[in-house]
This record gives sequence, C-alpha cells and structure tokens, in this order.
Amino acid sequence: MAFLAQQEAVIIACTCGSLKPVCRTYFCRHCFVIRCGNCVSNEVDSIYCAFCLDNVTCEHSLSVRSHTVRETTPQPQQPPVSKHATPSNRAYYLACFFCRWTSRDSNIPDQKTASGSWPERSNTHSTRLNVLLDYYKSIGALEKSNINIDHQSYMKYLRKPTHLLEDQFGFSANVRKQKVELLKKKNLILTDPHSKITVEGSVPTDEIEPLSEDFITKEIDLLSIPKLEQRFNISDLQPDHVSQLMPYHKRLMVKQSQRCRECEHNVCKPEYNPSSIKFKIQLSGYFCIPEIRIISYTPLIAGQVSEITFKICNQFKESTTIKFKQLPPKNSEEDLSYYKTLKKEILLTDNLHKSTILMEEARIQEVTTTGQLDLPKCELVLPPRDDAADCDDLADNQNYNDDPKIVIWRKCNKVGVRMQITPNPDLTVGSMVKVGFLLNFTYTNTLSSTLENKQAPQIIPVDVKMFIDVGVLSDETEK
Amino acid sequence: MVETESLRNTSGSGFKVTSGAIVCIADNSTDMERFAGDVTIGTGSVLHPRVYISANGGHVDIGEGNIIEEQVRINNRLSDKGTMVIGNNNVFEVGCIIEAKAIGDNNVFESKCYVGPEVTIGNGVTVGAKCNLTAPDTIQDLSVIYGENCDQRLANDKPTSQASQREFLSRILPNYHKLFKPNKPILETAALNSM
Amino acid sequence: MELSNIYYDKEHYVETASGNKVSRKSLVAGAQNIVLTGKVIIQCDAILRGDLANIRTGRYCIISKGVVIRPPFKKFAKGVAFFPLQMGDHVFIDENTVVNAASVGSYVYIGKNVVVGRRSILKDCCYIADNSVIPPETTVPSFTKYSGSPAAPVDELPECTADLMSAYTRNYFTHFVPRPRGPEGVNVWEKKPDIQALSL
Amino acid sequence: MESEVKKSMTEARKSLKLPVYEGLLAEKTGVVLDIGTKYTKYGIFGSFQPKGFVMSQVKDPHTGKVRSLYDYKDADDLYALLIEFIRKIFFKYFVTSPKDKRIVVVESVLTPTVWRNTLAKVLFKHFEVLSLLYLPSHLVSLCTLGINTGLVLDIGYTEATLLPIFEGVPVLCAWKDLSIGGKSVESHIRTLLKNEVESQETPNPHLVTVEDIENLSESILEDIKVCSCFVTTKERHDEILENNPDHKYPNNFLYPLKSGKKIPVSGLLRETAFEVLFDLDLDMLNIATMILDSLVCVSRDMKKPLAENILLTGGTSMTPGLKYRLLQELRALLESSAYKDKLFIKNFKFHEFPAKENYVAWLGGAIFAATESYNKRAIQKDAYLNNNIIPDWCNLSVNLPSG
Repeated sequence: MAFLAQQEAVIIACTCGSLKPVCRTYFCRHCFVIRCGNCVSNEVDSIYCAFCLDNVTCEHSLSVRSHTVRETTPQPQQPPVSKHATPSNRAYYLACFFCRWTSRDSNIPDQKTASGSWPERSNTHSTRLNVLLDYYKSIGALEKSNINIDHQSYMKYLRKPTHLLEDQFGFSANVRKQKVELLKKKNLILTDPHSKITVEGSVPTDEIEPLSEDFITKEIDLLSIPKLEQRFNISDLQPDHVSQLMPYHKRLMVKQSQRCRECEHNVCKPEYNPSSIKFKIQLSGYFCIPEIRIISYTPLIAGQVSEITFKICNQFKESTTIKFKQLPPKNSEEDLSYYKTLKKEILLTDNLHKSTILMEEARIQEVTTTGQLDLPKCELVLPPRDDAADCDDLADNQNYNDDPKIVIWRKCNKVGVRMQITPNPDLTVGSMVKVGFLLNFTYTNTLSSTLENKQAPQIIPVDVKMFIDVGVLSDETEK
Repeated sequence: MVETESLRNTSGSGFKVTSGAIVCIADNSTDMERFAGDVTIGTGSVLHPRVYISANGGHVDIGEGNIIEEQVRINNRLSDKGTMVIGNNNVFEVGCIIEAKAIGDNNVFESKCYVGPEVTIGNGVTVGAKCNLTAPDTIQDLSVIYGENCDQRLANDKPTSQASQREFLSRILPNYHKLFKPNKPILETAALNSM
Repeated sequence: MELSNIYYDKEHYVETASGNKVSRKSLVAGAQNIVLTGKVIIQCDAILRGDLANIRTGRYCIISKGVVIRPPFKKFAKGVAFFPLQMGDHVFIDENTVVNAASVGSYVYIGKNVVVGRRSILKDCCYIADNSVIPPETTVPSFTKYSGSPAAPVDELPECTADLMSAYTRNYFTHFVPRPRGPEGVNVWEKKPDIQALSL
Repeated sequence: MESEVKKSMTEARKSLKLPVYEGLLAEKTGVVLDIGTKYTKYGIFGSFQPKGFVMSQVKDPHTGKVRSLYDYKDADDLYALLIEFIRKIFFKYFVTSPKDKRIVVVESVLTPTVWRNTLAKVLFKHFEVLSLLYLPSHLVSLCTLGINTGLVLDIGYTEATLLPIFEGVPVLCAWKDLSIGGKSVESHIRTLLKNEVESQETPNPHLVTVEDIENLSESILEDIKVCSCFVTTKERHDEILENNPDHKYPNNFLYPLKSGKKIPVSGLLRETAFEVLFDLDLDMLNIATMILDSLVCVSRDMKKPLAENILLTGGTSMTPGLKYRLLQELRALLESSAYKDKLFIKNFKFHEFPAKENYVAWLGGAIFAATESYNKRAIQKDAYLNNNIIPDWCNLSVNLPSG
C-alpha cells in the first residue's frame, strides 16, 4: 500500500507481541494498553452484499436474509434486453460485463422478472444423501437414547477402537468380545421399534467404464475446458465443459467490530449501515499513539554517526508528553513484563457454571535492531490535535523550553526532531538499518473525568516499543 | 457515394478524412504529430481528442463507423510495410494500443489493451481491459479475451452495437471541440486553434 | 517516510482562486461542465471529459499525469446518455489510470494504470491497487482493497483510513510546490535542505 | 431523456438486489473443514456439498509471501499461519465469527500431533470455538455410502494413503502410504515438457524455452494436467513400452501462456503423465501393490469383503481412466507370482460415490456432524481449557480402560 507503506517503515510492538503498523493497532481506553487484530476478539456486526450495499441483518429474520447476487466470474446483472418496450414483455438474463458470459450460454431460461426466481440447482444426489443422513441421524439419536444402558462401556469401546488391533494375525480376544458387543448394538439399532430407518449400502461394482476413445481421437479445445477454479465453484458437479458452468452466489461481506478481550469493551465499532464510514467507537492507535515519520537522513555508513530527522505528530485531542527510552535487554524481566500475557480467568456465573475467558498467550516476535539511535534525554510536549489550527500559520513556539539541538521546528501538533544514528559496524552494505526504542507518552483519560464528575483527568504514562526501518546502508566509498 | 479529399500534414504525407467522419482536435495544438503518414478515416467514424495514429510504417485504413477514444495509439508497424486495414463499427476504448495486422468489423478493444503486429483480429471480438496479445495469432470471430492471464472464451453473440453512442457523440462533440474538417488542410485548423 | 517535495514549473500551471492547480498540458474539455471544489491538482496529460457529462470533484483531489476522467455512458432503448461523474474529497488517482466510474467517494486511493469500468461505484475509503481492472457496474465497498483483473477484494483497510487519506492528500498538496529558482537557476533544494518547506 | 435515465437507474438498482442468500450459520449448525495439502474443503454440517474449495495457503502477515499451511517451520509458525487461514475462512467465506461455533475437522489418521494440537489451540484459544471434533477421513468416507466395510484409498496431492475399515473398525496394521499423488504427476509433467523442449532442433521464438519450463508455476502445470492428461489403458501402455509403431498417440496441442509464448504438449505426455502412479518405485510399490499388500496384511476372513469394497477418494483419483486402469493392474498382479498364493480373492469391486471424489471425506464429515453423535464426541471448550488435551488414539492418557 503506497500511502500506508509510509507508515509501515515504523512498526510498533503490540502488548501481545505482534508487530503492527500504528494504524493497525487499537488503544483500549479502559485497560490503557495497545491492542491489535491478533489480541482483540473480532465480532461480526453486520453483513451486507458488496454489490447492492444492502444491509442484511438486525431486524430481518433469517428467512428474509435473501440478498445476494449470483455470478460465475464477476457477474453483475444485465437488466432489460428484449426489444419489446412494454415491461411485461421484457425478458431478463444474467450477463458478466467482464468476460461476456451470459446465462443463455449455459441454457438457463430467461426470466420474466429482474430480481429473483433464478432456478436454484440442487445436488443431483440429494435423494440418496437425504436417506443416508436420516439413517445416520437415527443411529446418532439411538446412541443418545441408549446413554443410560451402557453408555460407559460403549464409549470406552468407541474411544479406543484402533490401537488394540496391532496384532496383524487377527482380533485379540478383547477386541473380539467388543466386536460381538458392537454387533449386538448394531442389531439393536436396526431392530429398535422406535427407529425403523435402515439404509441400503452402496453396491460395489467391477464393471468400470473404460477410458473414452475421445481422449485419444479428439483435438483438445482449450476454450471449452473450464479451469479447476471454475469447476470448484460448482462443487457437486465440477463440470468438464464450459457449457455446463453455472452462476454461483456472490459472497457477502462483513462489518466487524473489535472488542478488547480483557475488559470486554469495544475498541472499535462501526455504524451498521454498510455504506457509512463512521464509527460509534473508534479507538485506533493512530489517534492516540504519537505518529513518527522519517523526514530525512544523511547517508548511513557502518559504524559512523549520521544525522536523522523525524517528524512527531500528536493525533490525540489532548496534549501529550513524550520521552524516549532505550529498549530493555531481550528476555529480561522488564522486557517480558512489557508483553502482558493475557490472563486466564475463571468467572463464576449465577448458576455456578464455570465459564472461562481469555486464554491466549503472548506471541513475542523477535526483532533484531541493526543500529543505535542517540536518544534525547529531554521530554517533549506535544499540543493537542486541532483541525482548525492547521490553517493557522502563526503557531507560537515560545511556550516550550525546547533544546534547539534536538527540536528543529514546531508547527501546531507537530514537531521536528533531530537525532544521531549509528548503524552497527558489522552491517553489510545494502542491508536495512533498523533501530528501536521505547517511546513513553502520556495518555489523558478524559473518560474518567466525565463519568465521575469534576475529577481531574487521569494522566497515564504508556510505553510503546517502536521499530523503524531507516534505510539501507550506503557504501563508505561513495561518500 | 463518398467523397474523399487528400490533406497534407507536417510530415508531408496524406491524411484523408471522409466526409461524415468526426475528428476532434485537442484544445492545445501541441500534438501536430498525432497523425503521421498515410491515414484514411472512413465515414461516420468518431475520433476523440488526443488520438495518435502513425502510418509511418505503411498506410492505415480505418473503415466506417468506428469510435476511437482518447489516448488510443494506432501504429502501423507491419514488417512488410503493408496497409493496416481496420474494418467497420469497431470501438477502441481509452488508451489502447493497436498494431494489429488486420482488424475485422464489430470488435471492441477495451481500455489499455494491446494488440501486437502479428495478430489478426476477426469479427465481433472483444479484447478485455489491459489484455495483451503479442504472439502471432488469428483471433477467431466472437472470441472474448479477458482477465489477468488473457483467458479466452467464445461468446455466442457479437458485442452490442455502438451505433447509438456514435450518433450521440457526433451530435455532442462538435459543440465542444474544434473539428478536423475534411475540406480544410490540417495546418489551417491547427493555426486557427492556436490563436 | 515523509513525502519529499514534488516540483512543478510555474508557467505550466494555472492556479485558481479556490486553490486548484491545473496543468496547461492537461485537456479539460467542456470546462463549463466541470466543478473543481478547491485544492485540486490536475497534472499534465490528464484528460477530463466534461464535454460528455458533468464532472464534479471535491476538495483535495489529486489527479496525476495521464489520468483520464470520463463520465460513463449507458444505452437505452431510445439512445445513449452519459452520466455525470461525482468525486468526493481527498481522492488520489495515480498515473495513467482511466476512471469511467459513476461515482467515486471520499478518501479513495486509485493506483497506477488502473481501469475503473463504466458506471462502477467506488464508495468512501477504498483502495484500488496498481494495475487493477474494475469491471463495469462494480461496487467497491468501503474499507476494502481491490486488486487484480477482474478486481476482487484482497484486504481490509484500517479503520483510520479516512484520516490517513486526508493527511496524505493534504500533505501532497502542501508538497506540490513550484520549482524554486536559485540565483544560478539551479534547484536550491539540492544544495541545502529547506527544513521549513517540509514542516507540514 | 433524463427521466429515462433515472428510471433505468432505479430499475437497475432493483434488479441488482437479487435474492437467494447463501447460508449464514444458523444457531445449531457448524462448520466442517477438510484441510488438504493443496485444497481445503469447507462447508456446513449436514449439507451435501462443500460451500467452497480454497487453496490451503495464506499470505504471511509479515513477509507478504504466499505460503502453504504445510510448509510450517515449527508450532509457533504454524499457529500464526493457521490463525490467518481460519480467519479467512470464517470472516470471508462464512461471513461469521467462529466464536462459539461447532467445528469438525476431517483429517488423516496419521496427522502429526503438532498439527492437531496447534489447530485445536488456534480454534479454542484464539477463536474461542464452542466445540471441536476430529474425524478420521478414511473412516468417515464410508458414511457417504451407508456401508461399514471398505478399503479406502485416498490419492491426494502429495501422497496416497490406504486404510482398510472392517465393520467400522480401522485396521491400522494394514495401513499403507506412498508419497505419490497430484504433485508427483505435475513434476513428472515438468520433466516431460523439459525433455520435449530440449529435443526440438530449431528453436522457435514463439515456443517456450527450457528456462520457461523450469519457472512454470504449479497452477499452469496443474491446468495442463487437468485439461489434457488422462490415465491410459494397460494395453495402450504396453504398446508404448514396446515402442509399437502402430500406436496412435492422442493429439498434440499448444498451451498458451500469458507472455504470448506457447507450450507444446505432446500426445505422449498427455498419455504418460499419470504413469508415475503405476510405475513401480525402488521398493517395487505403486498404487495397485498398495491395495494388494494391504490385503495381505489383513486376516483371511477380511480379505474378500475388503477387496470387493474398494473406495477411491481424493482429487487425483478423479482422473479419467484411473479406476479402469487400476482394476486392470490389480487383476494382472493377482496372477503374478508375488500375490498368487497369498491372496484368496478372485475379484475386485469399486464403489461409486454420490459425490465427487475430491470432497468425499468432507461429505462424510458433514453427514456425521449432523448427527447427535457429534455432541457426544466433540471436545468442549471448557474441557479443553482445563487440561489442554486433544484425545488421540495414540495418546495413552485418554485411552486407558479407566478413562
């Protein structure tokens, strides 16, 4: 993604250990930790047809969830084709605007109405399969009803049907006994007055049709042979000639919402309406975590100091104070405590049934940094994001006691920072210089102040591990 | 009965527009080299602005009732310096590059497709958007070339006629564009335009 | 990586009162039918076919080199009609793309060499990858990335796409600056980085 | 005109809202997965055909490269791959969240423990499914026929596996497997193509070069295999071996590539590509000997019922002519000295499925999952979270008589 790729040079480590670009993370305003797609629970909010953008959930009952467009390849609809002007005489057929397939190609009769009534094909074997399904269902039901008789011994048998048969010279006595029992049970099933369902097993045959002569005599006509993918779209037929291809249902799409697994609050919840891009709750990391971008850097040479400038931008609606810290050494206690393992909790609900929530362990992804960043010791204060101020060119710099060696400019909620970078001396030319640091920023919790009245907003320091792909190492001689 | 008149352009070769054809000139006249060499455009054909036709390799003969949209490049690159014949009622959509040996009637060349010099196109063929035809081949009638891998299939009907679009365009385009008049030399039109 | 400045030659561009920057080398046909709401960039060799039907763009639309914006047509029993083409705010269209859509929403990114088919509808916040072909009459829903020919959804976009796109097009607009001329007539930028120029 | 435009637009919009909506998961139902080495079959409990086929591969979230699920480095790597894959299946194809859903996974009896455990971990811990049941693919294939005894030979993409089932009990000691399948056929096609291109005397600029063949993607080889190759009869194969001048090869054809170049595919290739299934390998094994060797292993009273209830499953077994040829080979081998006195059978019989062979195992799983037996056998979420164990036939802790 070109415009997102700019973001992807800067990667942050989520609390769960996954590495994500900032825009793919969330910030839970109840737990005050960073979350990402891997450590939130994704929920389906609404389902819609990507084609007509009709929402097919909520109040609609299952039976009327009936919006989907059919297609073979991308198959939109072609409405009227008939030359007759009166609507009653119009005929409709399906057509693909991409490959010009039409439903007439597959001998599907034209329809009188534009929507609906397209013939739905059923599995050719459905009669037989229904019989089989009923049969196995009756066995299953019987198995359930016999539960009191000898469920335990039966289960014991079922659970270890195989490993006792290692003796290749026949059944051991034990197995034979069990087999007799099994047969008894089978008879029981088949003679049970409650279920008279029996099934005729398939009849094997030794008359196999020989290879058709066509393969040897006929020319290959590639235009008439469908691709495997096209065959799979009609899984029960898997036709071998294009004239048998059928339209298939277009896939629906989902709108997902994300929920923090620890506190069960939503971190992101879109509006139901599929064409809306608004959110009821939107706690993307992009809006809370200060955004860092590289502006420029002098050529990177192994073991030598170069200069790099960053733009740091506060997208949050409250001001924030940021500090830079070195990454803790790998697998140190400090490091591991950063990756907060999601705890396993057992809740007791009303009826004293245990229900378990939250169970995933952190998956720490190793990052090897290949350069050292000389981090400024001072704190930086970033003013809040103010969309109106963007137009105002007279931003004042006086209020901040910035070290001019570090802060090179300020503009609204953005600040330009200069740092020294030293790529590792053993790095080879052309490899990526990656640096990492711990960014500590303050998050102002406005939620608590509004809820619990007149309490000063809570200011929470948050650590985030940042890794930046600065650029490739240049050749010393080129300088 | 169709009258044609030979015109001269900067490269000094013939550019013939049959009366009834509509050739739009782009607003700014920087593109004099848009039509180079011997080009004949049949009656009822509509050329949108910024079409490039190069007949430097040999004559280009465009038939009747074709629609040629902007950014289309038609190049005669035939190895034998022969005439490139384009039939009637074809549609060349935005940005396609045509170097074909011969083209029949009622074909559609969708946006940004490419037809190479060793390809012969039959009738009623659709070349899909961004499809490339480079290998020497004769594309049979009613073929449809489509998709990422330039898959081919046979349609059972020719593409729908574009006569109504052509009619609409020939009504609307003269209101907005300087036209290349069959009875005026291109130099004069261009001069008018740059004023 | 922050965008670096994109330079244009001042004499080749017309700047309107509402901040639109239109290349003289582009072709804007039927200008009376075209509305550019402001801060729109139209680069050289781009073609806008306002002669066929109305075209309306929102603010901060970037139309790169060689792009064709063309209202789509539809056939009826009684002839042909070209439909007006609507475009939202913060739309970026990369080089040599053909847009035949009926409407393009806001915060839309369309890559290089894309063909957007007739009467297709690109909803707000969608992304069309380079070299894709959107078949005619397709609807591209919000927060999806479409790619391939025929284009199909391949990915989802982050929830903050609207902000990312608006930051991107604003940034592009501020970095789209006239080529500075030093005393020797060479590019000043190459000699000394102008930090202020990059500060937005 | 304008009113016409408007009218047509509304009409078009109306017509787009076509009906027929394909199943969201209802409350009581669940999802059956058969994750094959090449294609994964997915569908709903009790339905008669899979909702779809999808390649068993995902885009690596970090490198962006497409990777097969079976190319995992270790359990952690597999965990990450499976998360992506299961997410794709549920959110893209089933448009629903797997949370609190019932799942059936159809798998081979010899699936590696790490695979089973990791998949269970992904489903329970990451996606919080309600219950999970692993079903052995060979065993459930019988459910599609309503029989209890059968010799199931599954010829898949990377390997052919065989397991006899007698009265519903897998006879594990007669298990056979051989690493031949669709993949070996494809690599054989590549070799044959290379030979053909090399043997051309005058290089044709419009035909592919040896290099092109080496770089040919697997999907193109697969397409050549599917659209043109077949299993020839034993008689014709013998003719080819004898170099019989009267042998009439099938037609050659040119397979066009996107680059404009063409691949010459000869009749010889079309006819012999599948011979890798029947050529004896170093251990003198092929798919026919697998069946016979397995029959040798089982006790005498099982031989005849098994030989007369052969089930051929797996995508590769759909190849035209394969079943006929296999029967021919079996009959010929029965007369050979190696098997003549060991087997006391006269005939072989095959079953026809009410389905396509490549999703038979899935169908068996779907039928089984629709019964009450599912709830009894499935591992429930709470049970898994308490002890983190997936019962397995080879795990003693769950198979002790007291358990």
